[in-house]
Amino acid sequence: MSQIFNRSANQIARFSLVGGALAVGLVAWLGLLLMRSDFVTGANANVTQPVQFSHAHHVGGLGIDCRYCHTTVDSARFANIPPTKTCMNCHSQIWLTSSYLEPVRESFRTGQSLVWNRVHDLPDFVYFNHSVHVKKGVGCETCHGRIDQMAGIYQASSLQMEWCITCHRAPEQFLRPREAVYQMGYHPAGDQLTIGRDLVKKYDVKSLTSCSTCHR
Amino acid sequence: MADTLLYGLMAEFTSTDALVSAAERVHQEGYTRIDALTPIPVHGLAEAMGYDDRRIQKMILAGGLFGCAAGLGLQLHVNLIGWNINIGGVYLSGYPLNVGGRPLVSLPAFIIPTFELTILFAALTAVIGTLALCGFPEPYHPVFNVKRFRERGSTDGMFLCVEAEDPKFDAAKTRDFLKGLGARGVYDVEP
Amino acid sequence: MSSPNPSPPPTIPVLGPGHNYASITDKISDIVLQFRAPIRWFLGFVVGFTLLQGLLLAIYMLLFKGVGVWGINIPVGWGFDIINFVWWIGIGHAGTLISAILLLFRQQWRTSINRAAEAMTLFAVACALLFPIFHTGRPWLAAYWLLPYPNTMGVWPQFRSPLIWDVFAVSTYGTVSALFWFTGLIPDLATMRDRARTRVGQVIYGALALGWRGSARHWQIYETAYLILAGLSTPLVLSVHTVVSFDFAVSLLPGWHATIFPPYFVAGAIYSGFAMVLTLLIPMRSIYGLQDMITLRHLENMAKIMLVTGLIVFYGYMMEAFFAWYSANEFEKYMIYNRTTGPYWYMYWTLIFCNGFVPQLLWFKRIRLNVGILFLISIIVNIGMWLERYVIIVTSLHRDFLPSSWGMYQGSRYDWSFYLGTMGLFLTLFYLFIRVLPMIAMFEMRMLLPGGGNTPKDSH
Amino acid sequence: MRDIDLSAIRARLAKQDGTGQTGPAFWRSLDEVAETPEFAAMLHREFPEGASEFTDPAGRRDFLRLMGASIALAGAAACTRQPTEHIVPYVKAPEDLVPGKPLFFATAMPFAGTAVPVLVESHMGRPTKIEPNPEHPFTHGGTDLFAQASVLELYDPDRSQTVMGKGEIRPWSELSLALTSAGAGQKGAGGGGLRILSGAVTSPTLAAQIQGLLTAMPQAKWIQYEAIGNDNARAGSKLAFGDYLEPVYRLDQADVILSLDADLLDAGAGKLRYARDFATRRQVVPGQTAMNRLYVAESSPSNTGSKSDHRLSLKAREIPALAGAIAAGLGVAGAAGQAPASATAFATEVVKDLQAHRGRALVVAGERQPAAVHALAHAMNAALGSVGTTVVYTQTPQANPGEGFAGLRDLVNEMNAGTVAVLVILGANPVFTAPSDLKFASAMGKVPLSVHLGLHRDETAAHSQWHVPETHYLETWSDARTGDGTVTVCQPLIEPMYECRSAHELVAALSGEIKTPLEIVQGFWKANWDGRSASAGAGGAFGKLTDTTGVDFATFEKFWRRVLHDGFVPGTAFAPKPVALAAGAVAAAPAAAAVSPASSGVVPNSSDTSVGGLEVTFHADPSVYDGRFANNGWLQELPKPFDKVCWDNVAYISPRTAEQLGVGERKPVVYGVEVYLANLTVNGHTLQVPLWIMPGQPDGSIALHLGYGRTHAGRIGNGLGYNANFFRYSSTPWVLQGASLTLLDQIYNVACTQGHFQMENRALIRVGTRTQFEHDPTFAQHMAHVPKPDESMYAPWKYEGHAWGMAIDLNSCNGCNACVVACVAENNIPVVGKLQVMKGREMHWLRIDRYWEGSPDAPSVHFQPVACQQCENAPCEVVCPVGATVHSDEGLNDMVYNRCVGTRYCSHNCPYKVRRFNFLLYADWDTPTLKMQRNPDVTVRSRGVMEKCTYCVQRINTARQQAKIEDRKIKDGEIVTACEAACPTQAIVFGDLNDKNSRVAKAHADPRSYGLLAELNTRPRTTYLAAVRNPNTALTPEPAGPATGGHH
Repeated sequence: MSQIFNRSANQIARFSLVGGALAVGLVAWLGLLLMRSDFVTGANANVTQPVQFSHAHHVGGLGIDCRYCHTTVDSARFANIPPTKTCMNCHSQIWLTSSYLEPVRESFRTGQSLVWNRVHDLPDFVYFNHSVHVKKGVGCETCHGRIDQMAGIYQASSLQMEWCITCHRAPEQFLRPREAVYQMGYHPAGDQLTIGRDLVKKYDVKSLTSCSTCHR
Repeated sequence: MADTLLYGLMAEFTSTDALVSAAERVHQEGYTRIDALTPIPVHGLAEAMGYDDRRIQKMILAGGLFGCAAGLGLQLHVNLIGWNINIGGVYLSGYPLNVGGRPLVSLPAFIIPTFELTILFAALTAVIGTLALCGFPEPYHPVFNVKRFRERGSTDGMFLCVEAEDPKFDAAKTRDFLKGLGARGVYDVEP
Repeated sequence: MSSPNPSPPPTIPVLGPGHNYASITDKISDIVLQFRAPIRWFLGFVVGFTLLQGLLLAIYMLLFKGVGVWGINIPVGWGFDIINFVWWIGIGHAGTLISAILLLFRQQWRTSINRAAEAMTLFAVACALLFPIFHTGRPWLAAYWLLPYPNTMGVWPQFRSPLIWDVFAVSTYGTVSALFWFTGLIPDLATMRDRARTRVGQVIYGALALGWRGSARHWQIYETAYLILAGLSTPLVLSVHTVVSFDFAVSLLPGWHATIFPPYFVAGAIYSGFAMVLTLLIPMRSIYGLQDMITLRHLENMAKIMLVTGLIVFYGYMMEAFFAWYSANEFEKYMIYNRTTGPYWYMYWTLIFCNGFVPQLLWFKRIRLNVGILFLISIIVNIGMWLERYVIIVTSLHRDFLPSSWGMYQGSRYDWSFYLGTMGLFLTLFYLFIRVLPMIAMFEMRMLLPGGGNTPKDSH
Repeated sequence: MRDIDLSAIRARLAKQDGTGQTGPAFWRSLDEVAETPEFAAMLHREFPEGASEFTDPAGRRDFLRLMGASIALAGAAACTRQPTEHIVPYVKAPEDLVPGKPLFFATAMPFAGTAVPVLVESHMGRPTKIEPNPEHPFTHGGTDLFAQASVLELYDPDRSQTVMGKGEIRPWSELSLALTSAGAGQKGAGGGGLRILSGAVTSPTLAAQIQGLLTAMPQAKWIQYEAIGNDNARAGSKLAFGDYLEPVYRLDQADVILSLDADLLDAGAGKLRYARDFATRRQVVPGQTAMNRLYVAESSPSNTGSKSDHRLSLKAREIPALAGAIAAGLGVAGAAGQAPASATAFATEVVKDLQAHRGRALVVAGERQPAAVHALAHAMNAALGSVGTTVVYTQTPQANPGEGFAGLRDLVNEMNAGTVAVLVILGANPVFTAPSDLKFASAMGKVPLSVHLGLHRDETAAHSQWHVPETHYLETWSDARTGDGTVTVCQPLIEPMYECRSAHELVAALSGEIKTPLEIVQGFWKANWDGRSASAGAGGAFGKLTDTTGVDFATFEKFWRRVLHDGFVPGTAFAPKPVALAAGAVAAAPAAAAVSPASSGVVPNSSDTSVGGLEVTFHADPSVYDGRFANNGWLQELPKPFDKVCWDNVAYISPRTAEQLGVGERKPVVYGVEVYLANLTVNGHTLQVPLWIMPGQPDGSIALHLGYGRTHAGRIGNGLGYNANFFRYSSTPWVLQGASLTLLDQIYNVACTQGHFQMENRALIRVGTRTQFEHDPTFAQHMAHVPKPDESMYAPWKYEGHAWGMAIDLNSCNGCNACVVACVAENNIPVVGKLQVMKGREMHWLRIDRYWEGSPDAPSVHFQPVACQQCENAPCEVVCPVGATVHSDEGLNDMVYNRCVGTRYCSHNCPYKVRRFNFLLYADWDTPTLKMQRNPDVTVRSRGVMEKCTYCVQRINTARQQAKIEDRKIKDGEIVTACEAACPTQAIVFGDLNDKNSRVAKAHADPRSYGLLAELNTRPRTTYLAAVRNPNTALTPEPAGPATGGHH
């Protein structure tokens, strides 16, 4: 053959052209999924803590109410992480010798705070207020998942804006009666939507989607 | 059919006019698998061989209309769809917002992106469509096997090619016939 | 403009005598295929490449320190960035106009200049595109937040903003220009493929030529598509600078908020575009001895177009002043008063000199046919058009509604190195272009020859 | 969200797979995996918290600073994870501290012989913001700019941190030992060699302590010196009444007020109360005619002058004559004087007007005037029967009142004589502030033992053997008196950040006691709270104290808690003293008035304005006062009310004087404003000063501002401006004669935020006269055509629920700048520095525009606070390509920093130019103490982001959330924006326009209400109430035309 290309060139050329176009589309779609994937959001990733505190044991097992430790969840923006004192209320009586708890006892002895790793970490420019959500009937479980089944703690939701917005736009899909807010494994007595709509009226829930609702 | 060693025969002519008349004759002769190859567009040449392809216009029109719809649709969607839409884990809602007290659907403002997308898609269709209709990319083609064509084909050579696939094709007869049309030379085209 | 009738006995031919298909093809393709670049080419390239380094430095400073390295402030938040953006976009327009509009008008004289002009368009748009990205405070975000895609915030671009219109208009313009340019190149690429001496050249040109072999059926499709592309480009090119002018016209700032901006900007764009074409081609034709292909006829016609568009622009200046007076609006009135007599008065009056008075010389045929003076005028017009944007942006911003917030502006050294840097980018690209691609459309030149199908009904 | 090289990431992950190792179980961000340099850079630059969290002890316990990373990740948050953060809970949580909720504590800022009662907002133990104390019986709320800025002073990284002895770091114990032994040593000599120098002290406790010391050592002396004190007023009251007395004015009672060079509304102990009372008498409603009238004759433009109905600019030395003339006109026995030619009409009309309002008229003299003029003023008030109605006389809030300059002069003489063995300086900085003729520094060299207590290691510290870091008032216990004498017990908000001591401790150490401030202060009140105390010191014996309702406090515990909670000790205001003019007081006056207070030089007659023979007057700097705030970035960057200059002090000369000097109009240039330098020469001393042409400055008079030219202020304050103390004489600290100016051919660039001062015939600030108002209350609304809502092509948006709005009363605003500093403090607004301000990049969300009206020689000046107007048809929003600024459901013009990409287009389309842009990384991410000051409810903006006023949306949200938790609606007045709270005149009102009974809705309905540039159909949510002046028609015939919009 004395011409520049041989027969196969045609197939190669056409395939590379079409294939290239398809590849670009595929990568774009993967990118969209990647942005929402757990390793970007950090969801469902176990967070190691100085003390391997088990919510499964304390909440699921012993049935301690959320508010026993997270005291300000219904009164302030911040749900509060309990001071060492709170742990010692019980653990000055029980599991006195457990090596697990040595960091706690040490903290109490030395007055040096325990240093926990943050699990639910919103960006600085997002201003979230626990108390209002609790007041309006958003269950702990709705965002934090089945804490009562978490031996090790992890973030149950993506915490991305689109995730927040889903509820802010349609609260009726998620609301529960105030008395059930701290309940784990809650099941609506009946159709969630009808119950939700009633609660929206009852609690005067505004679906706020203004930017300054969360960003200042 | 007759000679499988041959893709076809190629005759070279000296002027566009000669080429056009030759093409007409070949066409009238009943040849169907013929093609003329010129370094410049010669009007009436394709018609002379009975080719009249008008698909590209329609494709471009369709592309333009699609762009128009996509552009306007996107803007309306973004400014109106205030509820949750989630497709394959990707969130596709819009976000209606009060922007400077303007209405959600500010059509005058939306005209421009709509217009631009119309043009964009029409233009893309034009080019992609052309490639598709011409069967490009096609870097290999038997005609390039003809040395004379490689040398002059894109400079000043006027060629007429009759393919062996043509039912009326017969190596000897067709060669004589082409010679008879005043071809400057006739060459075998290897497959 | 010269008459639509294609073949009047032209005083000067659009193609020198004594040419045939082969000679045209040789002359143009040899510029690329014979590997001896003239020394003057190297000089030009070195200049461009050096300036390009300034651009890189400016971008580095910008990314690591912030837009504060520029001279901008409040109230003058846009300076060289947007001035240069508008200037470059404007320059781009001539290319599309020549290749598309003159094609529709069947102007033969476009043939020998459209390829270079389109290349110029592409490179000008490339330079222009730098600014919408880098003028922002956070380019790493602006780069894609300006595009509509389903992000995790669930928010979208704000389609009422002229800046978003810009994004759509300019990117469309860039894409379509590139497509148009490439389509026009295909037959010539085939020629290059067949004439390339080296294997590498053959393969590269061959791949780009997509296997073009001049089949009559392909020509048929090709020409229809090309003509429609031209038809699409024409409204597009007019829309682009209209949209750019909306950046200003849509706002409520005195000196920006004006209804004449679209036509006045489009005319200005073509005006500056043709000036730039002259600035590039006049040296080019002498470097490569193309006087017989880019003839005085071409230069004169371009000069005529500059004269016409220049007059429109000048009319625009006068209208701005008239509106200010006629509106009886104190803010508008002060705006024009401040432009003509304020701290930046010299900018305004230099602009009037460059764009108002100098082009009047083009009324005289002797000047239109004097290559030297023409070159000089084209430079002056380029400067004038840059000043026009400076006046519109800076002098309108620096004194607006509340005297308490008035300020002053002056470009910093990084403004300058960014600006000159884009010129470097432009030159570099252009000089590379003429080294690797035929700067004149060969197959269209062939058609200027008798027997090349050069008759009214198929000026193609 | 920054570009991420996905291919590189896949490569790395693939590599990990390839090597078989699983790699990190979780990785924080794509950047981390990609190992982009940006990521590394960001870790260091953008997340200082991440790294420095635990190296910063003060921050360890602070939840809030742990609540996130940096706005630099604005976009990234959606697709990039931040580095792991830590939560450090308490070991034992303190009671009533709710994480994430601020606490407020009442205290007071002691300041130059008075105190500003305040509430301090505290986030997790960090005082972050100063708020007024509305319950306070004297001020009723309102703060000044110094109080607002004092919180930054607390966190000033340049504060002195360790005890220094002879230039080396020493332990406190060593110093206290030295003090105790010195005290003991002095006891023998009866304290003959002991001298205590302090600023004006109002603290009863400290006074009692020092008194105790003095009774123990009769020969010891205590000198109180304020560079900007009120010696002349003191001397005047002594002249008039034979005793040091404090006049307390009742401006709410006064119909006609004459100010003789007194900046009544913006200076002195009573300014907050006076400004408030004055404003209440300017509230005009149709039909109501109880509007007061203010005459001002002053030697340089002042905020008080800006509110006057008739302003006369006179040289300081001409005012005594005017005073004499008026007094004579009022029939004050023995008063005489010939008013200057330019002032005769003024004098006669003022006399008429004052007499027409006997008992409701008031004459006030300013500190710059000699004692005789003060005496005259007292005499005039007496003659007008105003004593007891518009003015009462009480004892001075300052303990042991004296005359500071005289005292200081004696002290220096003693020091030079070598009779001073121990000099203890409590918080004062005499080496810088003392008049230059005293040469205080060299005198200090002759003192064997000198101890300096101060916030900074300032000029005085540099010249004393010992220096002790002083506790900031937010760090320690103390007490202080406001202008009317009411005592506030000051409580600490935070542990001392460094090895600091308070004056109480130092004095205690002198008398050999080692006590904590709490023991000392509480001890004093234990002894005094129920009047049982015999040892009622110079702090003034307090009778039996009862609470505001007159009920006894059962126990000291109850008293103490109540007092700390309320922020004042009820019933401690001074009772008015009956006064009688001393014989001969006034007889002496005209003589004193006739003799101008010139120290030297031939004084030409008052019409002489040759470049020689000029008058020099000294003034407190509006921003840095006497220099004590020189290292406060907020105050340095604060544009001064009249020249709008920051980071500098300039010398005012009148336009006519400028012409004679041949000084051209100062012109705005790219870098700030170009002014001429000139050599100012007085008595052979020469100094270079930048000349500033100040309309309303008397011809032939130069106004210099103190407080600049610091050399030991700190990184911010050093080397700015010129030091006016250079010219000051302890004999004539306020006015000098015989100065001469020689123009230099040198240009100096000044940072000035408002280079242009004409209104260009635009109806921006709208002013009318009282007659115009009564003729047409809506005059302001006719000054521009405002399109009706239904003239728009689009249907206007409906705002159900709340619709936030604001109204600013230009009649009340006197341009005091308190609101500007409050805004800076509340919203984490960065300081950008002189160069950036010169480039036009200041960041203030709220600015006060200043325009002149009338002829440059006798202009009137107008102030207009301008922040984001929250337009309903916001032009800025429409042009933002990413929707970073959009409207909220309640009509706020939201600014979403994390969405902003920084095109700056919004700023261009904002006719008010209230948007500010972070051209560079202005926010300080590194200095730990500055981070402690930040308001955790407001995002700290990063580079490349636009920002602006949001009506303090963080406060709106907090209130809304609280209301929701309590299942109620938001009450009117529950949300108070930072500027509104700080304003002493209640000029700013914020609230819900949909609530027809709200104050703001009423204000918008006021006939004076107009929207700035509303003719552009922006429909601003902020409206202005036009100013109404009350001129005396005999002096200014009514303008025939409509009210002015600042025309001419």
